[in-house]
Amino acid sequence: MKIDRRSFLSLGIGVAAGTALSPLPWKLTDDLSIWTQNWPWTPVPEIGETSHVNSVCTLCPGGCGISVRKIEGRGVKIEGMTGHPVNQGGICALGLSGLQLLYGPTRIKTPLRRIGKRGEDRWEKISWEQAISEIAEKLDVLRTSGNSHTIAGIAGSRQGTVSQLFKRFLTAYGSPNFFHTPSCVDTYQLAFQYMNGVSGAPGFDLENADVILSFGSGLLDGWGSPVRMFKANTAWRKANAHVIQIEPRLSRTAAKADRWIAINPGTEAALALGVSHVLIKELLFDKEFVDSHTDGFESFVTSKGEMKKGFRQTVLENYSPETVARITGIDPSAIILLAREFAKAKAPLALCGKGQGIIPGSLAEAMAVHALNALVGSVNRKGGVFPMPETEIQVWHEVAMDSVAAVGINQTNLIGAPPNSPCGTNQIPAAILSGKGYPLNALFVLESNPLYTMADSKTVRDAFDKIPFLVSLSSFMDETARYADIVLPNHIYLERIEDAPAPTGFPKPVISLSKPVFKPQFNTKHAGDTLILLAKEMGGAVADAFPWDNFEACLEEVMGDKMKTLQEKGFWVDSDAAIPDWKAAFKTPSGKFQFSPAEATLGFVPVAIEGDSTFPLLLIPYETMRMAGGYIANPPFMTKTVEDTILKLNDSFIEINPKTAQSNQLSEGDFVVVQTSRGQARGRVHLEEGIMPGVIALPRGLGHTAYDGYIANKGINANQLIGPVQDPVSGLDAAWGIRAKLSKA
Amino acid sequence: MSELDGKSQTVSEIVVSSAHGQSGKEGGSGGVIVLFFFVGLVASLIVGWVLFPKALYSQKKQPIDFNHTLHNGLVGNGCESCHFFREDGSYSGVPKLAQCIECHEEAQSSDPEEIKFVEQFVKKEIEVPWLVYARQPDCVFFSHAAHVKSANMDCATCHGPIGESEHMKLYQQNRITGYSRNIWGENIVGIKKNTWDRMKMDDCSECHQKQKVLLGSVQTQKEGCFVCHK
Amino acid sequence: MDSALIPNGVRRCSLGKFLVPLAVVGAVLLWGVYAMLLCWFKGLNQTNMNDNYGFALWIWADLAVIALGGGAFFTGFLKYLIGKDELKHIINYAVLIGFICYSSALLILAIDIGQPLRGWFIFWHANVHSMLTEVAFCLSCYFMVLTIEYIPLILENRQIDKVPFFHHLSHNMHGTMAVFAATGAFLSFFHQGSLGGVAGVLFGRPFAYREGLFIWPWTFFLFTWSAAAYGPCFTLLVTRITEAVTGKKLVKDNVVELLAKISGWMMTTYIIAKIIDTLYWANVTAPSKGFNLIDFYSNNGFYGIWILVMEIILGGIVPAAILITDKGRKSPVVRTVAFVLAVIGVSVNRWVMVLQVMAVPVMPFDQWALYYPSWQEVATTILPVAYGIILIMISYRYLPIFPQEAELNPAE
Amino acid sequence: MFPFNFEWIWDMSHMVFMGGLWYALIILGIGMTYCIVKAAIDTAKGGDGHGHH
Amino acid sequence: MKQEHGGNGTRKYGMVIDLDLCTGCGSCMVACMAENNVPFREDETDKLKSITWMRVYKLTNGKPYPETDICYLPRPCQHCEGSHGHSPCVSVCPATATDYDSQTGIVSQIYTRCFGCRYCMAACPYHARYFNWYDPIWPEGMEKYLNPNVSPRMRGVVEKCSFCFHRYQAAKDKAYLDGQKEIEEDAYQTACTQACPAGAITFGDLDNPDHAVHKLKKQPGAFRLLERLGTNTKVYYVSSREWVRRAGDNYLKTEGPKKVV
Repeated sequence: MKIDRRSFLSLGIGVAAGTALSPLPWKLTDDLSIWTQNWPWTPVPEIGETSHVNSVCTLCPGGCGISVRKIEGRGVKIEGMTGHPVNQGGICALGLSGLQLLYGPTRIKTPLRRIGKRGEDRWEKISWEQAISEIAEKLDVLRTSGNSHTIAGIAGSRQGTVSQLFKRFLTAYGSPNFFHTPSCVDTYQLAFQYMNGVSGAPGFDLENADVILSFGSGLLDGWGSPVRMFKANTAWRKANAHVIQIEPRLSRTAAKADRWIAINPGTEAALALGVSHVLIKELLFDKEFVDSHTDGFESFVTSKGEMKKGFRQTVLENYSPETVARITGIDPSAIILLAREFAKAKAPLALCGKGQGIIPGSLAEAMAVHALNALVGSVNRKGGVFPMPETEIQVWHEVAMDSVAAVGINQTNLIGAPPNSPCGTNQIPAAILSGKGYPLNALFVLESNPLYTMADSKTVRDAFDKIPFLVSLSSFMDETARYADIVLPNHIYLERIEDAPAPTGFPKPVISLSKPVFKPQFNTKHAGDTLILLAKEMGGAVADAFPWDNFEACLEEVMGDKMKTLQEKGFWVDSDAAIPDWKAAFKTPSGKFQFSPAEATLGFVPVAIEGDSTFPLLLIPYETMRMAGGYIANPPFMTKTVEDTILKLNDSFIEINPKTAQSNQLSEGDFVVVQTSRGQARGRVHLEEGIMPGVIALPRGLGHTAYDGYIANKGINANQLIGPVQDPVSGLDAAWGIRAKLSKA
Repeated sequence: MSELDGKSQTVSEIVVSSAHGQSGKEGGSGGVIVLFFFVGLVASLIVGWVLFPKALYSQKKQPIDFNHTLHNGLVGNGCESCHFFREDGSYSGVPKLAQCIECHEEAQSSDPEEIKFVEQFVKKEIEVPWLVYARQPDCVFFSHAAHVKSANMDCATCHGPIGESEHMKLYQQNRITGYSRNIWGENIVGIKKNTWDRMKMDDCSECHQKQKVLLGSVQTQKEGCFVCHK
Repeated sequence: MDSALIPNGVRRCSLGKFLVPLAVVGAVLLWGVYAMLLCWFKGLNQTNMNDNYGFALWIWADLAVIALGGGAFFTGFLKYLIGKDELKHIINYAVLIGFICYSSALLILAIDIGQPLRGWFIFWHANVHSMLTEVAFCLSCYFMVLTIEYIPLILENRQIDKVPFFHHLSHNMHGTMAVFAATGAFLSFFHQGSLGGVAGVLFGRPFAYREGLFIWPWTFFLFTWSAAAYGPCFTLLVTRITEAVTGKKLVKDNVVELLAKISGWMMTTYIIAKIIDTLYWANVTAPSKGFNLIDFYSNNGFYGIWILVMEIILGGIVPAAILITDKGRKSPVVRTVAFVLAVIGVSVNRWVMVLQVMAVPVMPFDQWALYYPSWQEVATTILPVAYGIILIMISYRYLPIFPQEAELNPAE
Repeated sequence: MFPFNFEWIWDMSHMVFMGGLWYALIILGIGMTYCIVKAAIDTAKGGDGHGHH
Repeated sequence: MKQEHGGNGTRKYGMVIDLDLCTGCGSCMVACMAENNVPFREDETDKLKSITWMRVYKLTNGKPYPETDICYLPRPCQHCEGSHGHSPCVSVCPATATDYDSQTGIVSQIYTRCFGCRYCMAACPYHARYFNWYDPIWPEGMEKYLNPNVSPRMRGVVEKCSFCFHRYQAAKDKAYLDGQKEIEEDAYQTACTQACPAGAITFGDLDNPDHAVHKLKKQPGAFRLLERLGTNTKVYYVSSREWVRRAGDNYLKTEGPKKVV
């Protein structure tokens, strides 16, 4: 018997034949393909029972009702809540992305104390007790040394019980420095105060208007309550209403409007007055309304005996279509046609507040637009504008201040304004850096991210460097939280109970209740509870001002009998609210609408824009529905929807008219440095016909340096390029842009 | 090398003769060759048919040895007493602890399995990690409502007489695919005697074609893919 | 060293001289294998393909090598079915080149699919309406044929031939080769065509779409025809290159000229058909979908009319004209130029039918998308070339590929 | 590919397409079987079976 | 086709998207991603590798400032019917991983069957099909929000809009339980339709006169994308603007789209 190579060959053939005749290769082939169908690194979502919980979205001031779909305790999807008065089932991209924030990697998971340099992002985890007592100790030292007024708080929202509780804390502690993130409502409130004699947030009955003249308001770009506006737009289309959008850029709103009129940025007030001129000259205004409900239309003699020009004379003398055309760059005939169309409408309505209305803006502009509404009788009527009736939403018991608080609270605030003037947040950095007034010893930041959202980021950071103690109550590791000394992470909106006040511009008083849809995912605390705990830790009169066990108890008390409705329906609408009668509408000295208020004269008062002639272009930041530009940064889903003409890799695109690009020898996609008197940034140019020559635009919401890899270090933060500009009339921030130049990079 | 090339003519002569020589030896080693062939054949058949199926599946015991017969006798509504439909039409599948607690807050008997269940899961409020024999992969959408409510099928048609079992059988899991063995079936070649012996796609479609249900597919003229896939 | 393996009556270089270039090409091969493994383990994100370019360099390479490998089936068809017996002197090499081309195509397809372990679904769950199914089936079957045709060649190695079983097997296979060749030709007519059908049936892509006969668009027939016309040119070109590298005449001129002549006439008829097809498409098919010819060749940075000129005139009319004239065909230099042009021509055609199809925007608001391959794609495309060179080197050295070699290069 | 596959239908497309395929496969299969079997028989016969080629 | 067991025949689900109402806000895109477990990566700016079943295109009329106009056009899978269900992609898939169901009119895609040849992507003129170039990876913790009704896809396969077919399955389940033969119009709506804050998307059975889409698709200004190719899509668009309707298909200079009366 001889075993040779051939025997082994034969063995091999036998093995091959046997294997082929066995299930092994075939089953293995099948199983391997099944393995690829169930790769262990591809997640398999767990099945289970589905439930829905209604709540409200507070990611923007829109206040939409949401319905959260859950599967066995985990959230699977956020949808719009049908039957909610604000959004009627609709929902925006940000609202839909909420679960990415809940489960996202930027959540702060536990209280943190800084161990590295500021902004270095090195932390140690501390317990809640430790954090609270440490802060209380610091505050106690300041308070006992008579420096209670040298702390400040910035809140993200103007309304809401948590904000009020925050303010209450400062009051009981003895600080006049409560601020909130500014908005166009601040300016509107002033205009109402002067012209209607009533203070209150504006309510726009947009759904019932038939010609809407928007002076740059991003009605479909997130102005007011975005979903409500989309619904309104659909209603306008179906009712054949006309929307006229006036702004230098073909925004989403302009694109969907029936007419887009490009205007030299910052000259909107002049156009409003020009339209008024035509209305008055051609006798197209609502004479009945003007005669019976207004004052100051004709020239008059003031109590001091001076002759003061009335609205009619002012406008007729100074704002002829030709004059206005020179200012605005709009053809005189177009102004006349615009005025006629506006006047012909049954329910014309003009409104302003640029973009999403996050900048208070020019008071002169708000007044000019408001006057235009008055001219056509669209004030205080269906389809018009009116200040929201001042119903008391929260009922608080008085703070019993001790002597320290009583002294502290009566100081002027940081920016030299009377105590608790919440506006003027943008002036804080300059005030700190100027060294005038008193130093700021501690700053508490709640649900806001000033280091990112405030104009002139560098100056803001310099100012923050001077604040020895910075506490953030953010849910996310945003730019400000990263700069803080102690972070007290807040529950996010899906984990907490909270009231969401009426959204900007909504014409009915409405409150929604945000419910804890999920158990807290991490070791976080409701900011309301944190404040109550802090107060209790401080003891004395401060603790006495916070007698509640927790925030929920506080909310139940201040909401009173509304709470029951809120718990049951999820929202509360003041069913008694109606458009105020004429008496209640105008509380001016004359009891009428005031065209020529004593506090501010109507007219075109341009907001001085920064930069000299070495900056030949005008840079305007803009807001878009696909990017969250405020305290909340873009969740990954939203960033995914951003077009590649806005962001490519990590580069922002600067929108520019092809003509302007050509004269600057730039072509599509070129790398450029955009430079302003405040800073510079590298980006690329995108040529777009839909922007006025000489103007360049950047979206808000990019250029984050904190958060996660899905949004950090992508593009340019427009705020680093612009500076705060004070409105010459109101002193509020009115920076709609800045002069800039582009050079090839 | 080149000088070797020169010899090639002569080499070829040798090749032919040696070929003859070798074929002469064939007879002697032929038996060995055949033997080796059969050794290889039989060995690999044993590997393929016996060892491979054993190695392919891991065996796991259920956390609790559940007695279906006992429970079936105690509940009023058959299988649906515990394996019920939710209001939205979805199927609850294996019961959650919350259901079991309705009866088993305390041990009802001295059965060691029940005591183990109460001690280890009910008291500690931990869900029982049941191993589901009929668990289909994630790509499958199976509508119990369609089969039980609309087509009035018996549970046993697909699941077999599991309701009559007193003990839980071993759970076998395919090491490569992670599937329960019940999907492919006990038989390694996939031969089945009963409707419940296998739960592969072909078994679903076999019945669907007999019943002529939802035959909307343009490509296969059978049921559309989305009838059973998600 | 390896003289016992070298065929009788022919001369080969020293083993050392053989191994050095083999090692160089082997290194290139390993580079390709590395890229291939990257694609398999990390996924197709290693490529520069994207959602607009689902088909790209690899599919072009597939189509091109199969067209170029068409020499195998068509030469076989001519020899075994038409009876052009002289072609037996080149058929071995045609089969080898075909074998290389087809195995490469299969390998590239295995890299190109996103789920290689599920690749067999194309057979098991076949959709017979898909041109790709037709391609997969015929391609695999024809690859079997090529293997069957290549085996006897291997068996003719001096040492293997010593084994009586192999000796007989080789003999028997030679005897039945006509049947295999006929089956191969049958399969080839279909899969070459179905490769053309791949683009031609895309009625959502007006650049590719063609009307046709029954289920087959005109491109189906054009592809078969062009593979038959251009494939032999590639065989002849590779033969010429082999001759240049070895410094020996390997195939007699009359054989080359015969194949070149047939190829030339095939090309002539093909290019006429192609021109008619192009004219009909440009004037009837495309306009019916709202496109002018120039829409497909403008508004982008690469594809211009030049590519049409290059394909039809430079790569079609010119080589056809050379090869059908006695003078052109008889001049070794001129006919080699024709072979090169022909290879370029058919490669451009396959490129256009894959990549330009992907590049042309269909929705009016869509944009041209241009693409360049990643190094992984390039490496895996060069991989088969390296593999082919190695197989040719080994086969040439140890197998009697060229029956006329000994006669043309008598031993001293 | 086989009549027991889910995708199989007894229609014209399958007849023509799969018919062609199986036809080719069968020819190749029979052809190769013939060659191998005959080679085995020839080998067993022990002779060269034929002359040189 | 054949009668459904216990039902009364076939349906043809489709959409009518009113481009006059669409504001391009992106809600539909995000709603779709959230509903269908669409993965995302740190960089999604390469739109040729970014999976967005529902993609909103920005169309411009090509005129210079200030005559420029923009229109947003949401593009889900068009669920082409072609002729007799032979949509461009269905007929080319070699492994029968994509299919046309004449019971619902939906083009299905089975990820576990697909082996990633991408022929369907080459066939689709709408770029509605997306390939998983990368393994889908969610940041730690985020996989908690994944929807169990939609199977996440693995690397190497093609995916696309399914008209939220799992919602149809769920609606059928409920109907079976309640003993109903048919499902109501509002019982099955896609995620994008539900989310659209402008109400621009209407979804339903195109063949059912009781469904809103049946009437809407016939309104003046309605058109479909690339109708001339014979794709026979089930997504209708409506626009009052002529240039938008013209952008919906290719026309020679001498031709024009249907005029709106």
